Amino acid sequence: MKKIEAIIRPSKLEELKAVLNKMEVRGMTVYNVMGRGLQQNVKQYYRGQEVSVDLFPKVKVEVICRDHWQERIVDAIMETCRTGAIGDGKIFVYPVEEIIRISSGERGDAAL
Amino acid sequence: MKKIEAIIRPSKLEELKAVLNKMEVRGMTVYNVMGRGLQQNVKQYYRGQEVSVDLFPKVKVEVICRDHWQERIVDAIMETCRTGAIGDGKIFVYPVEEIIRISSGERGDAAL
Amino acid sequence: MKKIEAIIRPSKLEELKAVLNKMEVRGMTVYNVMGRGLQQNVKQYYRGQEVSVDLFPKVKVEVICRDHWQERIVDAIMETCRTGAIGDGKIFVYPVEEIIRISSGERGDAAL
Amino acid sequence: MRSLKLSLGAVTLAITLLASRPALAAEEVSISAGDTGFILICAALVLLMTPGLAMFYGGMVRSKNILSILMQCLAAMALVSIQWILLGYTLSFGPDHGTLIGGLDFLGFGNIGLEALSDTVPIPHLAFAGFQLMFAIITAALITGAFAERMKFSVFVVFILLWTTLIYDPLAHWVWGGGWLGQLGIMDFAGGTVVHISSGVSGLVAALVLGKRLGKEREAIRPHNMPLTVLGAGLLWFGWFGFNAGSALSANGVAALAFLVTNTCTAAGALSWVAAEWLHHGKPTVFGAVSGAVAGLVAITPAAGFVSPLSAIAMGLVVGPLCYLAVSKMKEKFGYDDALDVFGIHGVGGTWGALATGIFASTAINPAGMDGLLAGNPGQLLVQSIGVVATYVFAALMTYAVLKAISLFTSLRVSEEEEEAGLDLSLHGEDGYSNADMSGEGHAVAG
Amino acid sequence: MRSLKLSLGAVTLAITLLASRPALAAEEVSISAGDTGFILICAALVLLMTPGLAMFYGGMVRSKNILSILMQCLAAMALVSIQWILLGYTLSFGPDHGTLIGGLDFLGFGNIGLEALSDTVPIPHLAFAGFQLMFAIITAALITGAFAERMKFSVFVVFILLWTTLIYDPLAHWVWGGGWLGQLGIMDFAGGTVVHISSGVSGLVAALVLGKRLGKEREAIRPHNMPLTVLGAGLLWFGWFGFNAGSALSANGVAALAFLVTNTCTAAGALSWVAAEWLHHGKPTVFGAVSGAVAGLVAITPAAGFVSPLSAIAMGLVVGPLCYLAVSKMKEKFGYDDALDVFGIHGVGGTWGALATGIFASTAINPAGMDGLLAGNPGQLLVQSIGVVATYVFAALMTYAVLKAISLFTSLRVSEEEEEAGLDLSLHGEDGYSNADMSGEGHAVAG
Amino acid sequence: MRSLKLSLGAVTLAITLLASRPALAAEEVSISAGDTGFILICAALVLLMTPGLAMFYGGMVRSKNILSILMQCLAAMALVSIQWILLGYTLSFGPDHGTLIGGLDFLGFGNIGLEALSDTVPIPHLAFAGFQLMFAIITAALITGAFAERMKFSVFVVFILLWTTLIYDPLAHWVWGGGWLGQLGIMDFAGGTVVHISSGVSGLVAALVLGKRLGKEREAIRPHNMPLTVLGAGLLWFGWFGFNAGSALSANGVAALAFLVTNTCTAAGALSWVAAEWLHHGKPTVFGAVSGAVAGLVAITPAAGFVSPLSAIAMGLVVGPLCYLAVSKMKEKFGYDDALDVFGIHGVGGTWGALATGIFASTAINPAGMDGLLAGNPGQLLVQSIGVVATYVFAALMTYAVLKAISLFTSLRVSEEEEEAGLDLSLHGEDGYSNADMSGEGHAVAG
Ligand SMILES: Nc1ncnc2c1ncn2[C@@H]1O[C@H](COP(=O)(O)OP(=O)(O)O)[C@@H](O)[C@H]1O
Ligand SMILES: Nc1ncnc2c1ncn2[C@@H]1O[C@H](COP(=O)(O)OP(=O)(O)O)[C@@H](O)[C@H]1O
Ligand SMILES: Nc1ncnc2c1ncn2[C@@H]1O[C@H](COP(=O)(O)OP(=O)(O)O)[C@@H](O)[C@H]1O
Repeated sequence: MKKIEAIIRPSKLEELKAVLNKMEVRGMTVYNVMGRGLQQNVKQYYRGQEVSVDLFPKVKVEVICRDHWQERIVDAIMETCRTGAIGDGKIFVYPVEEIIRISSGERGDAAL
Repeated sequence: MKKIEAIIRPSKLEELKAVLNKMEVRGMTVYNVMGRGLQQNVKQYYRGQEVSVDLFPKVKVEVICRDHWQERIVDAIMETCRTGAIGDGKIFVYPVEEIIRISSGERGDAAL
Repeated sequence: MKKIEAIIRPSKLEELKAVLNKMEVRGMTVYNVMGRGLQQNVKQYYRGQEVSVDLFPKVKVEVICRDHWQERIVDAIMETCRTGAIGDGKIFVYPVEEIIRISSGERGDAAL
Repeated sequence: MRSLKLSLGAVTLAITLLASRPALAAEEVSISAGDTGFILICAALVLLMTPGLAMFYGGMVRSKNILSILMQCLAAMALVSIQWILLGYTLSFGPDHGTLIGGLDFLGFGNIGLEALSDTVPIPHLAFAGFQLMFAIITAALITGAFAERMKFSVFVVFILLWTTLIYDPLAHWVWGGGWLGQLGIMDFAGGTVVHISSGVSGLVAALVLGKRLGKEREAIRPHNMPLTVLGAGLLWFGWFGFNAGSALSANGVAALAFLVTNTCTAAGALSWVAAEWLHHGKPTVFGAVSGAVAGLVAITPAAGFVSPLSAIAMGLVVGPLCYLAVSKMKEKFGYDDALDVFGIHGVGGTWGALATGIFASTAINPAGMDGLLAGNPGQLLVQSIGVVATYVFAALMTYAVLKAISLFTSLRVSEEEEEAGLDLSLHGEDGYSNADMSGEGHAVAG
Repeated sequence: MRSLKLSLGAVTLAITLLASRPALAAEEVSISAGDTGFILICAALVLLMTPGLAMFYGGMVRSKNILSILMQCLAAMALVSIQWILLGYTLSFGPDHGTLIGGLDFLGFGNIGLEALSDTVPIPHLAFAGFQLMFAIITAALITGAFAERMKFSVFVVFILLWTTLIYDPLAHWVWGGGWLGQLGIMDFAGGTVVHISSGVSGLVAALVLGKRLGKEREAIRPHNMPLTVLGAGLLWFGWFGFNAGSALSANGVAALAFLVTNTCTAAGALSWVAAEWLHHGKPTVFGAVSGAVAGLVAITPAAGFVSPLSAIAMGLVVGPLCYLAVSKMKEKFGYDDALDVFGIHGVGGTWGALATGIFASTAINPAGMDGLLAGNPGQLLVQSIGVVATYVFAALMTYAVLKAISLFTSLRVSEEEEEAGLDLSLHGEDGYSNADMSGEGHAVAG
Repeated sequence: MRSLKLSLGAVTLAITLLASRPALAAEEVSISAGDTGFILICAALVLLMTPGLAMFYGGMVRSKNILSILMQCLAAMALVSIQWILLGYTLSFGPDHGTLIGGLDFLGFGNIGLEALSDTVPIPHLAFAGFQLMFAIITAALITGAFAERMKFSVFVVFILLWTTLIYDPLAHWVWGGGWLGQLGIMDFAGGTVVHISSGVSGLVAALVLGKRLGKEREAIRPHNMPLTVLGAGLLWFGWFGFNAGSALSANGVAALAFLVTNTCTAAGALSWVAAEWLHHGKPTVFGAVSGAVAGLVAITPAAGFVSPLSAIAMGLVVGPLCYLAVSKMKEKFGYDDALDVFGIHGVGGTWGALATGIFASTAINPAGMDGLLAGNPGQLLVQSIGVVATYVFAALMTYAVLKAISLFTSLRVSEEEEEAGLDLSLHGEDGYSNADMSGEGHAVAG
């Protein structure tokens, strides 16, 4: 099993949820995070004092899935969240060793 | 070493902390997240307009532990957080390559 | 590629960002979390009723990097965030299987 | 000339007289400390309504847009305060020209001093002018809810100055300043037409002209901070006592009546809205309670000095379900994006209030007022209807014209990127809430 | 008939007379603009106390229950406002029947008009009735803190209507409306027994009947938003000037005294509470400061028109540690879950205030009042004690009876699942704060 | 003796007389209900300014320090309230001793009762004393912004008591209590020197003595909750009407003038600040709008009863950019850490206001005032300048002395660890906002 972690623009979350829904990928965990990649710093002014902001609000969506679903989900994310501009975000994939559903005790694929 | 990630009902956090405490598992990191699995959408109404909510507030508890503690901790979580109803949550286990305690520079098991 | 996860004192974030900046490590994701390790419980009083607080606000900084950058970044974190007292935090390292930049579709090292 | 019998008719007359004589003539009328203190405090209460509205509205938008709403309310306070002194007051309350607009005798607050307005209204002219200013401010601020989360701030500044000058000031003159609606005998105690219908209708037009918010189709946008909205509603309820009771212009029995029925209709509006939604979708909501309360406040505004407490209950029981239908069904049916329901609550509620005044008014409760339909005077309902229609037509056309005129020079809306990022960041370069740990401490930049 | 010498005795008499003569008889008494304006503004201030209380309480609960608290406060405002007009006022202030309850002469606010209440209280009867209404609202709202986070909303609606009618209205009559406690000579300037003891005791009984919150044993539940609580305390402090000074029913020296001692006792209460906890557990807390301030406000309420500033300091220095002990030690000892300490602060503080009035009252400061113990009149302390005991017994028994009666039809508490999920979601289907990024934008559902 | 011609000169005289005769002498003067009600409500409004300020300031600090700011404001309310009764009022307004300080006739509020202050100010002496108390409170609270986020709370308690006694009380006496500045003829309607310059300068000195916040060099510290700051600004704007209009001590034409120009200058200040920053760095900010509004409120304070609405616009147009420069450029240049810009806004804005009063005052608008420079009386500007300089010198030296004295006993600042962890946790053992899910429910600890 894999964990797919997509760090995206907050405004893309609803669309992504809708797309994953259609693929019958329901399970997901969502985090509010702050991040930066290549995105440029932004200047803010508080009572005239310049503040350079270098962390931007992002949403992280985590989906744990079977290995062979990985590419399908990555593709869906790419299609939905890509505007082509810097700041679109990143996808990271990690190995998962075990999954357990607390309510039933099922493990592995059955728990997904 | 393993990372055990339990996504649970927020109301179970205190109990879980107490149980882990008794097992002398003190180290943990806790996140506020939103998530969904099999849980059904819920309808809300704002000035009469229907909104379908499909992400629910959850708490994620992360415990990094030695390999042989994995099952004990998973069992403790299962016992504490299980009500048997959908929405109880999930446990994921991941491999961890390295651990370092910042204050002392200790690495590996010694850092736990 | 590796994921370096540093759970640090919130007050150290700015310094750490500055140090990583100098190393030209820009990419990072930051989380607000609550955690505990060896840190002692703290007593609070609300209208005279004692409450024992055992989770403390921490900041988690995640940096995904090439394998050979791992030690350099870990060292930078150690140097910046270490005061020598309990509560300085921990660093965890995980394997990463895949990275994709959403805006360009680049994968692997090129996506960093 | 029936309007002269109205509570506010006295004002109309007093000012007209003042303006046609040297201002000093009224000097000998001694100021009533009781009335003056009351009106000044009421004016302060009405001023507080706009920060209250800012909180009420602010809690309803998404957190990325809260500052843009607060900024528009603050701008309304600042801009209209200055406009009123330079031009607004004299257009509204200067000596009448053809029953359409006030003359320029009070330009720059000239000829307005410490002396009494008239012997029937023994408060300083400055107190009256200041009290009326607060109405102009809140009316302008009310509109902002309709086009929330998408208008350029620079456009807003121009819009609100034009709107106040070209729409509010004439309307205030028509009804209260000696204009044709007042002369026709319209009863508008504290601003059902002037304040609520005008802002509601103008908001609707603006919402239509600007179009929907991005993603509105796909997502139902939820309030981000309901306690803030409740706080705002509380401040509105509080300030509205100044609005309505103060409109008696004297600390007398009519003020007490206005005070009491204001509270009553508000309570009934809250109850009836909540009852309606409880029956309809099964849950009583806080958002419904405060929405119904505001609808009740709106409805009673034109009627406050003229109806009995029991009539106020009746008015409130109607306005809750009515506005609930407007915001839940009518809005959906016609598909406009009146973001915070300015039309649904102020337009619809104000219309009901203006008509209901013509239904429930009774000289049995306030002998200085007039009778409505139920007291055997159907003519009054006709007069009220004329007032409503005139306000709809005038506010709609003029707002449309103002926005179209501005759009000749610039687009009214922010860009899609700006809207997506949130107006707080795009327009004002600020965050409403900063996370102290993660983002509260940006880098200082050497000056 | 000693009560007639009291400031509020005049009211008692005035109303009794009014009711027994045709209402028009008082018409010739000319209204005092100064007094009327003052009372109307004071009434507005007292109204604001309930939203203030909503914030004060709201900040103390867990975030999943904040809306349920706000909703109960809003419901108290709406329900009691209507109940008062239909029935409450006449039960409280209608012509006395057997010193126990008011007659029905003012049913539906009939016979209440713009004319003066009496020649000693030259404000419109409507102003007096509206002012008193605000007291009924805040008293009902105060109770909600005791059973916070667990009562069904539908039960609350029924409870609060019954409570107001069966407990508040008679009590108000007993003390202020010509009833037996007033006739006995009890001094209760602005509601120590009627408002604070009654709500505190009723809250305690309700907390006992409903039982503890889930998990209360295991977890100490902490306030989720202290700034909101401080804001609420600020609004309460502000509004309380209307409550206490307004109770003079005239803008006179007694009002000024009430104003000043209110502020003084509040300050002393805040200081003494903070001092007590600082000594006790080592840290001065914000929660302590606002709690002590409210305790001070409660304590001075019955005494406001009768004691000197120095006595107010003494009263405040006692009430802080007293209430601190009540909420930290007594509550723990007896193990009841008075969630937001309604009994600990309003019950205990109100009891101290009622007794202290009998200790510190002095005709040297207010010649229209009476002397207390320290001025050589121990009898007054006895009268005050009778009032306290009567209020405890009546409020406790009646509240118990009301809740038991309701529980014949339905359970009073929400289910465990609902409580765990939070009342906001379970009862009202809303979230207090929505996270704009993650959950602020749910799916729109096609209508 | 020119000060006797001033509006507040009457007060000076009245009190002086009262104190030298038996207090009962004034008893026969009948109280004006209109004026008394007005002043009491104004006093309540001024009281509300301090919670308003707490919100205004609280939103600006980092979330880990919000409670420390709220606590200092609450402490100012509580401590000064008691100090005023025991000692402060008599030092300020007791019979003059050598034009420097008031005598002790009113110690413990002795000889202050329900009777009228004088026949020219027919309000209860208690009402006047209570009204003035609110000024002492807010002034003390204002200073806290300068040393926010780093002072020990125990030090603050001692500091604020000494500051009020040794700095505020004498200054109030000099200007309003019959002291030398009043006798010199300084015009300070509501506290430009006494309140704003004194707090601004004292804040600056305290900020310098305490040193910068940790990390200030590296990080630009951002406000954590802008809506809270806007709410606070709204409450300040509202309360300031009581501050300025109430300073007429009567509900008359001067009060109306003060009311109107207060609103006007505030609006102009908001607009001009926003315009300045919009031109300077390209974005109009909410933080700028509220900062400019407060700067406008500060500037008009000394002038409120003396200048025309158009002059108020001029004053506001200057104060916005002026204060903007002070907080953005001057502060950076000199490198002090006046955390929330007490000097930049109250010091600089108050200085401008005091001087501008000497420029714009006109007997054409208020015949009871005096003329300023533009009306041909340059002498007044000189008098104003003397007042400004005297206040700067006195406040700076005394504040420095007080802090140095305290630092003989203990360090003024918290430790580095405490500062890093946040003052809320370190000093008060509380969290401003608790996360209900993660940390809102700590373990209960068996008692
Ligand atoms: N090396 C990295 N390590 C951790 N998180 C990263 C890294 N690079 C990017 N991110 C996360 O992904 C988010 C999106 O980055 P973005 O700036 O859009 O990427 P890019 O610059 O590659 O287009 C960032 O805000 C950050 O949260
Ligand atoms: N496939 C998944 N990927 C990521 N997170 C998941 C996944 N499935 C479940 N979760 C997380 O676990 C939480 C609990 O899921 P829940 O609905 O209780 O699981 P189940 O439906 O299996 O009982 C979800 O809210 C979500 O945060
Ligand atoms: N075993 C663990 N599992 C998960 N998170 C941990 C663990 N140990 C520590 N942490 C995280 O690291 C943070 C820092 O821990 P800290 O108390 O400073 O560590 P130490 O006690 O080793 O000095 C904790 O607050 C927690 O968030």
